[in-house]
Amino acid sequence: MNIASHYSYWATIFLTIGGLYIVIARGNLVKKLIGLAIFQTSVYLLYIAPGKLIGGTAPIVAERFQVYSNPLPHVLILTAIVVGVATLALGLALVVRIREAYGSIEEDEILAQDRDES
Amino acid sequence: MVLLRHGATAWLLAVGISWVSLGTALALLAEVSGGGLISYYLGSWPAPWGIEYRVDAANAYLALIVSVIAAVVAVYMRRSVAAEVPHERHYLFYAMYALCLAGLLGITVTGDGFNMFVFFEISSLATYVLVALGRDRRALMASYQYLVMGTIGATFFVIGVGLLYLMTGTLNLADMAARLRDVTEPRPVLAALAFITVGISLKLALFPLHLWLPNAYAYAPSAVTAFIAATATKVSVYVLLRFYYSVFGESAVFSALPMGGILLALSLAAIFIASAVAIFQGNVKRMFAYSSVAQIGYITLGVSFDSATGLTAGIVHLFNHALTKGGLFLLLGGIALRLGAVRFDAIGGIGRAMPLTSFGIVLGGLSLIGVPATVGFVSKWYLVLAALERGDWWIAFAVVASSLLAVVYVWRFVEAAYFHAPDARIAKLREAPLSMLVPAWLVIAACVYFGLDTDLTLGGAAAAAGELLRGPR
Amino acid sequence: MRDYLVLRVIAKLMIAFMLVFALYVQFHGDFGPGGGFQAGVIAAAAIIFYAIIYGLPAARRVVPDWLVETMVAAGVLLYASVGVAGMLLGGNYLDYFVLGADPVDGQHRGIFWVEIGVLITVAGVMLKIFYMFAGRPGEEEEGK
Amino acid sequence: MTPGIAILGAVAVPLAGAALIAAAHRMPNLREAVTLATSVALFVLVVSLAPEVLAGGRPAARLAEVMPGIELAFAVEPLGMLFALIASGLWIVTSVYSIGYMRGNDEQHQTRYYVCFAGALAAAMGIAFAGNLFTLFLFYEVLTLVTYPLVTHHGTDEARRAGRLYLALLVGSSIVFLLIAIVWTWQVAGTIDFVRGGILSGKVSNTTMGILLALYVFGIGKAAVMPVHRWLPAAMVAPVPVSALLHAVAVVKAGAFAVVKVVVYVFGVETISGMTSVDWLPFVAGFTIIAASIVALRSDNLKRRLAYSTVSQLSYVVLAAALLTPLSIVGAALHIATHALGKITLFFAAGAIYTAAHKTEVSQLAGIGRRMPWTMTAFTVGALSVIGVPPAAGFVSKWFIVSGAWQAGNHLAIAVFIASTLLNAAYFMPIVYAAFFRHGAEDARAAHGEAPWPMVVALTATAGATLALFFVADVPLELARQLVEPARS
Amino acid sequence: MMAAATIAIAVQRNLFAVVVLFGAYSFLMATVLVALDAVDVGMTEAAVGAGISTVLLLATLYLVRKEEMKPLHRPLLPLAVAVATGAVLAYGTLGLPAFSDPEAPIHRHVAPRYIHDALRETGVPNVVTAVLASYRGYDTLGEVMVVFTAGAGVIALLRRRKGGRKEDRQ
Repeated sequence: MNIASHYSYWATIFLTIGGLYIVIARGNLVKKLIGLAIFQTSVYLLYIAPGKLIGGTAPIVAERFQVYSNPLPHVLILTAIVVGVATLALGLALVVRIREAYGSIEEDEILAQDRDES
Repeated sequence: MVLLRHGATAWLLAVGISWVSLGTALALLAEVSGGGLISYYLGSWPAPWGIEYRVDAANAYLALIVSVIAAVVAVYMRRSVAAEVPHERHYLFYAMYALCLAGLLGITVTGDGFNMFVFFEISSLATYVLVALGRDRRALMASYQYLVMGTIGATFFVIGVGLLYLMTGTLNLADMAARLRDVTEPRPVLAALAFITVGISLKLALFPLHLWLPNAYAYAPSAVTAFIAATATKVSVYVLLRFYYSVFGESAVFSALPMGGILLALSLAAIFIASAVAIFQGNVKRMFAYSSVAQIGYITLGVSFDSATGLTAGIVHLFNHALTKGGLFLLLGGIALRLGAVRFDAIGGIGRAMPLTSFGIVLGGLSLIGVPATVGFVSKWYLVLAALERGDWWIAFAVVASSLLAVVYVWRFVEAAYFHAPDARIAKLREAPLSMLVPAWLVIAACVYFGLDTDLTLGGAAAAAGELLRGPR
Repeated sequence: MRDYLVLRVIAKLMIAFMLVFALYVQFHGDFGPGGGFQAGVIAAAAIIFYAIIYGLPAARRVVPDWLVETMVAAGVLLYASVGVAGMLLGGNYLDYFVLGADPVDGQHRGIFWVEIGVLITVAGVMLKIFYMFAGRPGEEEEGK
Repeated sequence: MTPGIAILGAVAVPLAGAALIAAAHRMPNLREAVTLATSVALFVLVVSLAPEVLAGGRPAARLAEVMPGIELAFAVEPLGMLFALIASGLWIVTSVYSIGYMRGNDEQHQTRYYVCFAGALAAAMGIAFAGNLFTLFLFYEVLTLVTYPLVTHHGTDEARRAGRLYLALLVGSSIVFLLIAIVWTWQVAGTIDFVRGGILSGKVSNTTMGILLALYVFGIGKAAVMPVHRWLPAAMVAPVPVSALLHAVAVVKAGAFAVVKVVVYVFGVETISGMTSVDWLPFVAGFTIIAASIVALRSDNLKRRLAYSTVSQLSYVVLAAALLTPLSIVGAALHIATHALGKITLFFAAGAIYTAAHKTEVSQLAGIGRRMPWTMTAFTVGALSVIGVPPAAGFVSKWFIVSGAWQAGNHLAIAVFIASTLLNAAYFMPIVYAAFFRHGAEDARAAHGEAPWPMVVALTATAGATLALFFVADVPLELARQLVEPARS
Repeated sequence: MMAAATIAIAVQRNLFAVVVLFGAYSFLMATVLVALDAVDVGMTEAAVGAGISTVLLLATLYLVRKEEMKPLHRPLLPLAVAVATGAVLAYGTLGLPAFSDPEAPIHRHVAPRYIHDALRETGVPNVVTAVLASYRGYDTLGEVMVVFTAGAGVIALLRRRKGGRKEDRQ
């Protein structure tokens, strides 16, 4: 359980922090979405990295190889990526509509406008 | 459904789908009510290699709740959608509705961790769109916030599942539970527990992670509000229960960790703060949205007791609150259709103009308060009983005292509806159309009926609780 | 960008190549990396590229909206119907074994059709989304 | 007709009546005819039950099992029989009276009024025949909610404020204290049925018993034991017949009834007579009696004075029940009846005065006896009854209560009774005196006669009943006796 | 490098630059994935992250303002939240099996069957495809439904109504 053997996770952790930070801290709606995307990609690493076997190869069966990396995470992450891009697209669509309705994509401004209304 | 661009046909299709699913859910419940277990291997790949449907008393009960509400709302939504959603988007609206329903049902029946996440996303994405289709431009912002929050929650959930997967090498929940027992290294499991809890809490709007909910409910189209208020959060609760009891195991969650205490504190906070906030809302829909946060507090409170009675109380409140809030929002939809707004200052004297609607809302409100002969009372009774069983006087008192807050905000509506002279606009209002009134009143009537005959609700809840408490199998 | 001859010519080649590559990825997915999803994205990318170079109207002429929307739904339906077919043939949902004479063959067939479904839907959706965004009047137009 | 049907009918008839009344809202005459018919039918039903109960029978009926072990069930026992008789009987008179009153003062929303009134009666029947705590609680809440529109009848701001107070106190106390008490009882005793001799005997400790009793007594806010009595004076904004309903027919009686019932059938007289932890109750009740009487003495508004007199009279019942001697419990049961008759007479009179002369203050009543002889005579009878002077019925119940106090050897209680009797005299006699023997300021406007005849008929009837009950008290007495028989044996 | 990209994205206020950075970031991610033998995933990430997402983001930027304005409040709380999350994650990951440890449960339990039997059972040498489309075909169906939902959702949100633009404004 030494730290060195976990270096792949540290990248994950860092990306998680960074992505989450952008999401929460940034007022710009597009920026938030990008942060969200990064946050999700961090998960990809979390799944994929442990699947790797040093000396292994991509899980495409052929006579030459015996050791393969674990295919299951790959499948999951394929799905995850798709879900990610779907969310992104939907979010962007929302942003466009918001932009048209409010004339701004800054959270603070928009919330201010709402406060003025109600 | 997108293929046929025609709104009405799409609607018929949606109605058909929801009723079929209702029938299926009933059949399932009948099948497993005896504590049975249905397992269905998709693609006939045996679990854990393939994906498995796994239906027991607990999720059959949930599936029933979801499909009942879905069926009613499906009938109801025709008119209100026609009024609130631009015409050329109707077919998309119904498509989204069907997808959302599919996602929710999928969550309840699947027995595979990652599959659960996929369905989560289906239902969530559909919900975002549905919310964003609201008339008010604030609906867009609400939907966006919901999207961000929901996605974070989902991602947390995936991280949690991922950690579990890394520790057990499987995604099938039952298999996972079996293999978790001989996992020696506790830390990843704990972290997974934390991530899953937070992630789901975001989705079920457990205080203080409820920030997205009031706006989303307030500005979504009425039918949508009724639907998600009655189903979405409930399903999330189910997922939480499923993981707590069937995967981690009850002892690991409640005995080893102070989970019960945390949930308890949060629930009480939710009940009191949210109810208090609800009292000061100017918009009736928003008010009931906040009251939803409080009611979710009751549910989690029951869970936090970690006793058979408590769990039963929580689960039965799932059903009861689904009925009550569903009915309330449906009726409010009627007012919104006729009046356009449901602000307190706008509905003065509505009781004369729309007697049936208003009276129905009063009945629903009574159920929120927990007056006997309504479903609300049953839940309260069991909550208090569970609290007394643990010998926690102050909790029992807190539960009943909190219902006084409900009295206050419900009575705000009563006085507005009955003790204000209707102005010209109100006076010439007509009662809501039958196609909306009848379904809504069905739900409200159910509130009263299941308050007097609780065989189905309590029986199902007790069975579900037993199933969960039996732990992994 | 309509006037850059070089760009247009190269684009033509590029697009043709991309489409072919998409097909390759699609059908070689069983043996090499790739599959319906990647193929769909690449195909969509090709059209998008075309739209960028030749302008949206041109693209809409080549791949009209109704076609796209039909693709969106058709893919899902195809996928689902494969599952139903499995059921009709006496298996579970999404059961491929029963699709063919011998299980392996059936599996093969099932996977093949499923991948096609994925391809259609993904390509359709990606394209549709792009149309939607690009079809929207932006800042500049709004100004006037 | 089997008793079971009769019991369910007793609840169902008023409901059906309410529906019919609502249906007939276009034709006032038909509407009021329906009201009368319903009340008579109900009375007949209830009376039809009486013989069996007097013969010692205990008819019962089950409706549904709401939760495992908790069912919606009815069981008639003497006390409930008594309460039902009073309520249904007085309803007839009250409806006659209210027809006169509502028309005399052409009030608004008369249909809503009659509907809610019928509903209230249905709830009262439910309470009277309740077979277990759950059923009692259910109808108790229903009664509160159904009377709320009556209290806020006028819809003015004042009425709405009164309504808020009414709800807050009644619903609040019942949900917070009563519900907890019931669940607690259910948890320790495993049942919430009303059983002779109580269900808690030997199940709970001394202190628990005390706490539970407190939860019940203050949870049943309708009994108006201080400090949960405020709703009663506040509710005075309602029309007079409503006050009659609140004070005599249903509401407060339901409270007092519930307290006695809980003491007898949940705690069991023997069970708590030994307990030291319940001794606080007589003091609270006694204090309420005295304090309320003093407030009544100091208030000039006639209805307000009557209201506080009710508060104190209710605590007679509570105190009597708390004395835990057979005689005093008989007295308690009787007092529910006698006070009902006396107080309804007084309210009818007050209403008649208001309708005919538009006078609300005590100080305005000088000489009114000459103009409204019938009314004021009835008023006098009612006053005598409340004070407890023969030949009015009030004497009977007080007699039993006091002798019960002797049995218990509780001198404090006796002192309280004497003092309060003096106070009662002090705040009623001046009115009577002024009405008959003082000359009011004579002016042209004051020229008025009796109230509309239905009202006069009604109040004369109740006054007559008050006197009659003094001479022929055997039916209520018998019922009350049966109530304590298990306590004796 | 990805770290650098992330930080840059966080600080950079010109959205255009941000988008470009994001594209680069995705591409890096793709290469990393490939390096981890996840060729399919890498391919997808490249196509989606670097390709489609970027295009969409650019399309959006074309519609909205390019500059992000300065956040009004000091983002200390968000930082705390994010770091806390990371801490929990770190805590959890510390207990995970070491990198590429063949004894790790994920390599022991379910995966082997895929690797050994996939070819025989499905006749598809690319195990990923096999699992994707067959073993966990249902997931993929769900995934396609997600895409479908997103597509329909975008249509629902952005479909132009005849002269209906004013409605958005009210």
